[in-house]
Formats: sequence, structure tokens, C-alpha cells
Amino acid sequence: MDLRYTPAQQAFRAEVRDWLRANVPQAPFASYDTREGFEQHRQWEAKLSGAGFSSLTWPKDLGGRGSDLIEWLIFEEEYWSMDAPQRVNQNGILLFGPTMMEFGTPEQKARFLPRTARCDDMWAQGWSEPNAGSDMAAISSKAIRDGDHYVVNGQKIWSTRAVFANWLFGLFRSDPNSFRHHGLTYLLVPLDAPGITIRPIRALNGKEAFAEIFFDDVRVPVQNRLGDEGQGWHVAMATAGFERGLLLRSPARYQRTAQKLVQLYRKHQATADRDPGIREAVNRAWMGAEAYTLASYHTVAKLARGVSIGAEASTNKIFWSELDLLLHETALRILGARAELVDDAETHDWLEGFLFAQAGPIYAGSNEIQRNIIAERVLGMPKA
Amino acid sequence: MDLRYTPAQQAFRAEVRDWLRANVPQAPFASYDTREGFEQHRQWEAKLSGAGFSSLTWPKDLGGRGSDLIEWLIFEEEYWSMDAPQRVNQNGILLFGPTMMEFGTPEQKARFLPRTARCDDMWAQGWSEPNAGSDMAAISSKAIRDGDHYVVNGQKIWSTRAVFANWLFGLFRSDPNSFRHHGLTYLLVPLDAPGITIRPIRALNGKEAFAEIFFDDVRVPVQNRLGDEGQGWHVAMATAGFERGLLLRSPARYQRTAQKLVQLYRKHQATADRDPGIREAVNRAWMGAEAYTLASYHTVAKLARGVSIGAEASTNKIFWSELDLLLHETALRILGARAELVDDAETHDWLEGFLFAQAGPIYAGSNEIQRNIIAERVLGMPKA
Amino acid sequence: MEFTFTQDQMAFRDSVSRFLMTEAPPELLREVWDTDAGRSPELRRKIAEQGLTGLSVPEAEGGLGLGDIDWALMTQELGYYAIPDSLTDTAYVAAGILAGLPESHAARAQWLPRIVDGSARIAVGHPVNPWVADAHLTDLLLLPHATSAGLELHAVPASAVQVHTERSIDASRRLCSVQWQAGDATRIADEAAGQLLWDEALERGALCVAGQLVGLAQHMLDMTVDYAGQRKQFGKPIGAFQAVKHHLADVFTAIEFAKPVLYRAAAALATKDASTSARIAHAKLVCGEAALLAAHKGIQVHGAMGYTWEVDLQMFMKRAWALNAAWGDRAFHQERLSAALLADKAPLGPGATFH
Amino acid sequence: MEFTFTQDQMAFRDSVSRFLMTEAPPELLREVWDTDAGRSPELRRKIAEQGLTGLSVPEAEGGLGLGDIDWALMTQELGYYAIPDSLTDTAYVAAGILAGLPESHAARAQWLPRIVDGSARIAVGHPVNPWVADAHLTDLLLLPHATSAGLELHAVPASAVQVHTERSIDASRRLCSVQWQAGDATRIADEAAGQLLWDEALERGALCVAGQLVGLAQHMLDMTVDYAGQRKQFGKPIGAFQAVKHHLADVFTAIEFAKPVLYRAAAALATKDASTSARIAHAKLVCGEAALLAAHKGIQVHGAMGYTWEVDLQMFMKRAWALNAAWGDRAFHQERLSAALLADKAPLGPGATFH
Repeated sequence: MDLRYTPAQQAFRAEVRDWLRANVPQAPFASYDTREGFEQHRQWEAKLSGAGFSSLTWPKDLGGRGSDLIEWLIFEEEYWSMDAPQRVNQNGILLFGPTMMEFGTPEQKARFLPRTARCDDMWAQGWSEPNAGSDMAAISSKAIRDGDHYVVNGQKIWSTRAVFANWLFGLFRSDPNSFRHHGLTYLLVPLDAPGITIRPIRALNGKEAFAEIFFDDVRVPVQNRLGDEGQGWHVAMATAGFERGLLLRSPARYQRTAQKLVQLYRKHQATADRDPGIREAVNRAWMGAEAYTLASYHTVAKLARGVSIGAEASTNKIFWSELDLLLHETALRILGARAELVDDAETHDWLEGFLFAQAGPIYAGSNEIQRNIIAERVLGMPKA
Repeated sequence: MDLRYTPAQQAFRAEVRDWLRANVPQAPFASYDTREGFEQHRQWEAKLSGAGFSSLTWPKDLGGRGSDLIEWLIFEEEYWSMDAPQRVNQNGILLFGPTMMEFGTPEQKARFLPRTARCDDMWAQGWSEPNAGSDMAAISSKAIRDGDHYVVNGQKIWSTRAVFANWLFGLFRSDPNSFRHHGLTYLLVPLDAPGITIRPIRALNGKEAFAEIFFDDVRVPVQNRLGDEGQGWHVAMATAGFERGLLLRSPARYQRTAQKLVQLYRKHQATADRDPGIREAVNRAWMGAEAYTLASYHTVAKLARGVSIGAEASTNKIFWSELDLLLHETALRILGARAELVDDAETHDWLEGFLFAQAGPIYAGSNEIQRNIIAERVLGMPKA
Repeated sequence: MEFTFTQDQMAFRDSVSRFLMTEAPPELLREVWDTDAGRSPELRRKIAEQGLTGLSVPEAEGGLGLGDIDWALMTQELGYYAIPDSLTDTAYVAAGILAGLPESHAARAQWLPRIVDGSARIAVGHPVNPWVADAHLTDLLLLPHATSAGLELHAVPASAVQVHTERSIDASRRLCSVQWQAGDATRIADEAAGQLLWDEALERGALCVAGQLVGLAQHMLDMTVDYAGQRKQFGKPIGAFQAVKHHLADVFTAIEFAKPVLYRAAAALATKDASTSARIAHAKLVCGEAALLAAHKGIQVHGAMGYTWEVDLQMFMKRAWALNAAWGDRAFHQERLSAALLADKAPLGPGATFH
Repeated sequence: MEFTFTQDQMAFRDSVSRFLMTEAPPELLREVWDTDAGRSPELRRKIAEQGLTGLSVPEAEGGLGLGDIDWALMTQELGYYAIPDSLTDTAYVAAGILAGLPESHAARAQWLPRIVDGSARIAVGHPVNPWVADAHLTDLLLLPHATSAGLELHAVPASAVQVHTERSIDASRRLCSVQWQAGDATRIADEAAGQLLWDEALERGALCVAGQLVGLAQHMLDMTVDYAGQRKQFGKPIGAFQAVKHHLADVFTAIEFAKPVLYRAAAALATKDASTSARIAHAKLVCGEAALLAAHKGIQVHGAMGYTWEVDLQMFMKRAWALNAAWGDRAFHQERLSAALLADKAPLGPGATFH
């Protein structure tokens, strides 16, 4: 156990900090769930990419920086400390990129990865379907081979910011007689292809954060297939493991929120203390953010030692999603009657964050599913 | 809605109060989970019975007072306010008595009810079996007809204070080929019958609070059967409904504990307030006890109007058992390091109550079962 | 001792419920959300026709002469259908203030009949609320003016105030900051009488919100039960999963134990019981918790659908979140409750519930 | 930056675990509960033979010269097997105090080798604890004596004290009130040096208990998982019910997120980090919560069996309940944590975790 950053890590931190100080935009962007805001965020992400900070953990020759996970943690700490903009290319960097690196042909890699790293292509997900929420194996959208193409019909839903993306990766049933995890194929689909209709879905905050995507005889060339036909589940799951989950929710995000919560409490302590539970909730929220950080560093160190990681993806999901609710609920308790004001300067971010936090326990496998996974796969309890 | 007690109710309260003031023993009894304490409590209960307060809601001619549920609530308020002793004949008064009144023959009633009211007979339950905990229909102990007798073989468990009782009521499988709720018969068994072995079970607090009862060719006369052969489940369930659950846990018990909790907090406020959650927990506990009381009065009023009561037995069970834990956990938080001392005068009752409260969410149908019942029977959710 | 409602009261509640089910469906609520004024004069007219606006106006002034206990049922229905604030502020809180004036007071004759016939909206500016709800489209404002001796009560015509409206997360709420000038012409009660009226208005406002919160909780539970019975995952309705069952059972239990607390608080207010402020604090806290729990479990069971704008759940969740801090936030009511519990000789134990 | 243990440390932990699994099964614990003295000299001898009593005694004095980080693993194992207090008080807390004396101090040479060879038990009387654990069968007591300038440190032979023993809910605990006389002969550190040693002893004692609490939590989870896999109800193992699965998953998650907090706190203490008191408060709070949760869910899943004396769960629950308030109760550590968070310029945000 050595809790000192190496000179190289310290130098990396200094470099990140200097670059961010010089480049983080002063004026806040519009919400990235609007077209204007999406474009602002995309340009910022492209700028990050130019400095090697966007797809940080990708290999250098693919547009990344080849950073290890400690550098990633350091980068996130500096990034969130600066209140820098939300990241808009996570689908491309964390979900699409690693899958392409593992399963893509050399031609596919050359065609897609640099453009993804530079934010020239922005990716939407095509997993969920109206009748297949947490049960992804129930996918029924079809991709039937017809010569050099697949003909895609069906419907995808809950595709984050798909209204603004230009490509989609997803799973489709290529064998119409198959069941569950079998007979699925992983395809890359340009969203301007004929036969595609994108219907935005407004989220809790009124923004068009998701979309429903309808496929009507959409012809997708076979060279847009990632991995073998019928092997889509394997392709999608191979990189769905722990590291992706880790990168999705960096601890620095919650530490920054916890820090602001402590500041908010200090500012309003006289009124907040009339509710005797608030100070306990503030303590608990800070402890949670710190515990999540420590667990992340601990996991990263174990990964570096080659220890295989099991249930951490599920425990992490439960932990950060409940922490995020606690952080924002506590802030709104402190704000009291003002907490409902949409346009109030002090309230705004807490309220938006509170609405966003509602999704945490639901998406990417609901917390009920995660608890089942822990009990069955880690603790060996029988399936029902 | 009329929240004034009638003159008759006020007079009843005054009568109860006067009688208790004159009769409640000054010196505390030993625990009723010991032989000495059980006998002290039995004699006290017999004295209560003599004044008509033991089986309060029974008809007068059966040894009760014919009180309605409002009088019962009033009695309990006065009783708990006085810190009077624990009640030791609840099996007889609340479980056995009403069933006997509904299903007994005139001879059986004459034989058993007066002795039960006077605490001459003390009853143990014979429901649970080692492999039939919350799933009572899995009973496998047998009672096979042989002429004028049933021959009983098998094993019962978790029978409260059966070590000190002299009679047992319970369900036995009289049709060895039957399944689940069918083929069960309700029998009354003298615990000194040949072939019975009683093995005490020590509870969390070290006391012999339960027993396991082994039946080895025990011959029970047919006239000790309550209801018809094979109808045992019906007999047992007919009076297992809401009113029994209501009477089992009077709200005054929790109000008294909540009152003491507030007093404990006031006494130790300076140290308690270092833990910012304690005052909130005290508020919450008091609110819970008051809400349970209000819900009880509300239910009693609805019953009196002939409104049928549905899920209240299940919601009540969940509510009081979790409230009881909260009350005692909060007291132990206030007591801090002293909370572990078994013999400390201030700690003793809270610690004993805390141990006892652990059983609440488990027995009489675990809280998981109660939540299933609410979801399935009240909210109409499908069985799994 | 009979701690429940009469058959007449229950029948009245049922008729209100049927009326609102027909006349105030979620589609109407969506319309209200999308308009600037945010109110439906048509709905208000129908409500007045039913006599609901005159519920607690004395019979002498044309109303039904009912009181807080009846409103404990009524507000649950208004909460269930998420009826916007102007109705309760006018017909319950403002009517209560005006009916508290001396019988000969001119303001009574001027305004109470107009509350009954639905032709007047009255906004109430209690100091516990940082803003005045619905001040932008009211006819009259009842406003406090603080002096060293207490709070005067002023009746201010809409034409005499300047209003700025803030947006709430609950788009049916219209929160206004109000600029106005206190004067002899507007004063309708002096500090002594005014303070009593404002104190009672606080209790009434908090109770009114508590009732709506438990109604909101019930509606969210009902929507969630419906959804859980229909939506299938892994080949069966999600309501067959034990985790979902337990979510629903917890909400049901919270509601069942909040309602009697609400009723006891209403009775305390109606009889000016010494325990009123503690009982109303208790009701506000537990009704708010039931609503927050119903929202939390509701969205969890609805999954992604519950996170969308198009599924109605969101409107009820947001109203619950907003109302939870209206007429005194949790801190305010926790403090009131603590003060009552920790007072010397506080009547806390068995037997004190109805004394 | 490498926030984990070396392979050597893990291997050592595993060997300790195997050793205790064999030598300190629950049956031994039951024997300890039933004796008056409450300790097993035989077990202590075997532990000393393994070198465990000398874990943090400097190599010069015959020990292994390891430190707080190693104890963060070791205490989990001791907690898992519910090893009574006298071992940790002697081999960790008292050894830490003595090893903090100047190298030439006579008390070191007198006691540290005896800690290593297992021939001495030392009880520690820190003011945060109302009683001194195991004072009834100790060889030496380290006791504080308060002066206006701080706490002196006294080493008092067992023959010079009068002891009265209190019973704990955890029958393996032996809590004593101690009467003794401070004098020049017993003083081994003055107020200045003594205060530093006592302050560090507090952190070490709290950390030691935190580690044991998380070990207890793990044991209760393991017992409960075993039970849920075997016990059948309604025709299937109760572990197949979703409610039971979720109980178990919650405990697992609490433990997984408590351990890294424990390790960070141990590292802070080992390097005398400025954040030590906040980090140890954090560890004590979350390890205690994990243990309380494991007890609560454990008895719930065990059902009536968990409520009995004969099923082992009860011993571990009671030890968790008792240790949760030892070396500072929740209030004490909440207050320390709050003080750290609310200090001006407290280092709270991203990047402060390892600075």
C-alpha cells in the first residue's frame, strides 16, 4: 500500500490542471439535451480530444492517450474540481470504442475509431426495446440478411441523445427463430439511412433527452456488422463488464457534489439545523462520496495487480445511484421552500441534479436487478 | 367524528385507574420467562381476572366483562401508564378463548373457558413445526384416530412459555394422505399426558422463552377435538383475523415506551445531540407511536360501524414491529457505551426491550410475508 | 368517542371524487401546465356549481358551513386530482380567515358570497411562504403587515399590487413575489386580531397541504399498481416480483398510517385543541413522507417510463416534491414538533391522544 | 499510488484466517461465554506461537515490526472469529502505546517481549471508554491520570488496583471499573508525552474496533448466506426469494464499501496524516453500520432460529451491538467527523482523498 502519487502522476495532474485552467469555458453551456447545447458540448469534447483528454484510456494510435486508470482518476478529479462541462461522447468512448477495438476488422477500426475519438461521429445506443427493458435478451427488432445487406425492422427506445447523434450501434435479431441471447447480431447503423424515424422522448426535466427509433426496411451493409452473425450478445457483453461501469461514474463527480453540499449546509446552517436530520444526512452524503472514491482507487489497484473483479459493477451501481439521490435530496431539504424554483440561481443545479438522479436506480440494469445479480452470482443464492 | 369520551367511558377509565392504583404490585416481578416469574405473573393475571380486567372483551357469563374495543383501548392506556406487569395469559384470552367460543360444544365451553379465564389453565400454542415456519400449511405432526382417541406423533416448536403451561392447543394432520390446508384437526392436549417431552429453547436473552414439544404416541380423547375432524385449518383461521392482531399489540404499549424515550432524550440531551440524527429519531419514534394509536382508534371506530377490515392486520404488524425496533434502537443510541450493560438500572429495560423487539419482524408471519399479503390481497398483484 | 367519519361525510367524499375523476382528468392538468395563466375558469365554475367553493363558508353567507374535518377528506381528493392551489387558497384558507372576522365585518359580506358562487379568487400571503401562490390572477390578496405587536391583516385588491411570477418544478404552481403598500384602507384586522387569524391560517394552510400530499400519494400508488399489473418483464407482470410487491406494500402502509394523523390534526384545529400545532406538524411530516415515498417507489416501479414527461406520474411527483415544503418545510414542522415534545409536562403518554 | 495490499499481506491474512478457523471455532467462543474469567489461555498461547501477539512490536524487541495497515487486515479476522478483547488491547493498543515511548524507556524492555511471547496481558483504560476491558485478569494496566496540562500515562500492576466487573450483553466482554492511585512510581509518561500517546491510542482503539466490526459483519453475512441456501420454505430454499436476496445484497454492498474506508483510515494513522481523526471516525461509523445491518438482516433471514441462544448468530450480533459503541459511540465519531467537514478550508473535494 503506497498512497503517494508518483512524480509522473503528479506531473500528469499538473498538466491536466494547467490545460483545464486555460481552456475550460467560462460561460456555462446550454443543456446537452438541447440541439444548441449538444453542439457546444460536442465542440468542447473535440477540443478535449485534441489535447488527448477525451478518450484518455484509449491507445495513442487510436486517438487516445494510453492512460492507466490512476491517471483517469486524477484527470476526473481535476475535471470535476473545475466544474468543467458534462461529457457528451461517453457512448463513443466507453461503449462503442472498446467493443470496436476488440471485435472490429482493421478496416472497421480505421474507418470508425479516429472519427469517434474526434467527435466527428456521435453514437447512439440501440439496446432497449419497448418490451425489453431490463431484460435485454427479449430483443425482437430484426435484421434479416439479404445479400450484402441486413434489412432492419423494429423499434429501439431510451436511446440517450439519439436525436442529435449520427450513428447507432445496437443488437438486432438476425435469426427470426432464435430465442433469448442467441441469434442476435451487432450492427452499426447510420441514423440518416432511409427508413429510420427518430421520435424524441421528453424526460422528467422537459428536455428531449432520449429518443425512440423506428426501423422500416432499413438496409445496413454487411460490412457494418461488428463480430460474427449471431454472436451479437457475446460482442455486446464482452466489454460490458466492470471497467465500463467504473468509467461511467467517476467518483470525483460525487466528491464535487458532496463538497458543494457541505458548503451549502454551512451557508444555511442556522435554518437547516431546525431539521435535526439534515446534518446527519450531510455527514452521510460526504462519507458516501468518499467511500465511493476509496472503493474506486482500491478496485483500480486490484485490477492493476491482475485480481479479477466480480460483483463490483453491481455494488457500484447500487451505491452511486443511491448516493446521488441522497446528495440532492439533502440539498433540497436545506433549501426548503426555495427548492421548487426552477430558475433560482442557487437552486437550479440541485434541482436539475435531483431530477437526473431519479434515473440512477433505474437505468443500466435497475437496482433490483443488480441486487439479484449480487445474491445469485456472488453469494450463490438460487434463481427463483 | 366525536373525540370526546362518553361519561360511561370516563367512569370506566376512573374505575380502572383506581383499581390499578390500589393493586399494581410495587416491586417488579421476575421475568415471566422464568418459572418463578411466570407464577408471579399468573397470580397477578388471576387477580386481574377476579376484577374482570383480564379477559375484558369476553362475555360476562364466560368470565369476561363484555367490554367493547374502546374500553379495551382505555384499559390498556391506564395499564401501561402504570407500568403494570406483562400479561401472561394472552394465549388463553386472545387465541384459545374466541376459538372455543365459536367452535366449542357446550360441554367443552363449560369445561375450559372458566378455568382459562381464571388462569387455572395456562395455554401453549401448537402451530409451528421445525419445517413449517411462516408456512403453517406444511404441518406434518400426525393425529391418527384410534377408537375414542387420536394418537399424536410429531413435533411442535416456538411454543411460547410452553415450559410453564399445562395445556396446548394446536393443529395436527389427521389424514396422513392430505396436503396443505386439508386434513388438519384442531386438538386440545394436556401437557402432562404420557408421551410428551418438552425441551426448552433459550431465546436471545438467555431465558427459556420457548419450547420444542415432542409427541410420542400421545393419546388424546376425541372430546378434546375442537370443531370437526379435518376442519382444523378453518377453525384456526376463523378467529385469526384482525381483531386478534389488534388486541395482541395495544398502542398504549408503544406510547408508553415513546414517552420514556422522550424523557430519556431530555435527560441526556447534551450528549445525545452530538449525534445529529438522534433528535430526529426521537421525533420519528414518538410520531410512530402516536400514529399507531390513532390508526387503532380509527379502525375500532370503523369496526363499530360495521366496516369490514382488510389489510390492517398486515399493515399493523409491519408498523408496530418496525416501530418497536426504532424505539429501542434510539434509546440505545442515546445511552451510548452504557447500552451494553446488562445490569445497569437505566439500561436494563431498554436492552431487554431491544432484544425482544428483534422478534417482532419475524414471528406471527414475517414482515416479508405481510408485505406479500398486502400486495397480493389488497393491491391485487399476482402471486409469483 | 368515535374517530371516524359519518356515512354522509363519506358519501360526500365519494361524490367529490367521482366529479373530479370526470371533470379534472390528467389531460386537463396537462393543459393547465401548458398555459400561461395556469388555471381553468371552466373547471372552477363547475366546482362552484357543486357547492365545493362554499364548503366552509357559514350558511348565513350562502355556504355549507362545514369545517376542517370535512376538508381533511376534501383536500385528499383535491390532491388526488392535483387541483391547482388557487381553489384551496380561496375556498379553504382565505374563507377561513374571512369567516374569522367579526360577523358584522364588511369584508365578509363583500367576499364570502363571491367565494361561494365561484366568482372570486383570493390569494393568501402568509409569511411562512416566501411567495404568494396565484397572485397573478387573483381578485383579492390577503396580506400580512408586521408591526411590533403582531401581524395586521390587509385585504388588497389585485389592482393595487405588482406581481412577479416564478416558475416551479410543479408547472401547475404559480408563485409570485408581490409588491404592495399597507394602509388604513386595506387593513381589515389589527395586530391582535390579525395575529390570531394568521396563526390559524398557517395551521389551515399546512393541514390543507398535508391532505393533498396524502391524496397525491394515493394517486401515485394507484398508478403504480396499475402499471405493475400490466407491464411484463422476464415473461410475467412485474407486480409478481417480490421486490415490486414490497415497494407497493411500503407505500400502502405509509398512507394508511398517515391518514389517521391527518384526521386527528383536522379535529384539533376544528376544536382549537392546545395540541393543534404539534398535531398539524405531525400530519404535515408524515403525509409528506408518504408522498415522497410514493414518488420514489413509483418511479422505481415504472422504470424508464416513470422518467418521461409523457407518463402522468411525473406531474404528481413534482407536485408532491413542491408541496412537501409549502406552508412550512420539514425543518419548520420538525422544530414545532420538537418544541411540543420537549416542553415541560408535555402530555405525551398513553391516554393523551384525545385529551 | 497503490491502494491495496501486497501479496505477502494477503497471504498472511489468509494464514491467520485458517489458523483461527481451526483454533477458535464458535464452540470455543461458547466456552468463553460460559466461564467466569472468560478467556482461553490455551488459545492465547497458540496465537503467540503464530507470532500474532508480536505483530506490531518492533523487531528490536522481538516482534514483527508491522503496523496499522497490517492490523486493518488482522482485526477483520479477529472480528470474524469474535476473539475477545484482551488480545487486541494487549497486542495492538497497549503495544502501540509502549512502542511510542522513547527507545530507552524501561517499560518497553519489561513489557514488549512479554507481549510477543504471550506471557502478559495488558488492559488499557482510555477515558473515552467508561470501563476498562479485561482488567480482571490482566498483568498490567495502562491508565490515564488527568492534570490541567493533559493526560499522564501510568503503568499499574494488577496487584495495585481494585476491580469490579460489569456484565455486558456480549458475554465475551469483561468490563471493569478500576480503583487505583496515581503516583510517581506508576507514571511512565508526563502530560505532554502522555497526551500524545493517549490520543494515538484512541485512534488505534477505534480503528481496531472498526476492523472487528467489519469482520463480524462478514461472518454474519456468511452464516446467513449458508442458512438461506439450506433452509426451505414454501418448497424452495429461502435464498430463492427476492426479498431475501436483496437483504443479503444490501449487507454485501455495505461491507464492500466499508472496507476501503477502513484501509484509508489505517494508512492515515500509520503515516500520522492530518485527516486521521476524521478518517477513523468515518471508518468507525461505516464499519459499525455494516455490522448493525448484517445483524438486522441476519436475524430477519434466520427467522425464529436467529432469535435463539443455540444458533451462533446471536453471539456475533451481540458482539456487534456492543463494539459499535466501544472506543467512542456514534455520537462521539459523528461529532469528530462534523468538526472536520465544517472546518474552514477543510480539504473535502476531488483530489483530497490521498493528499
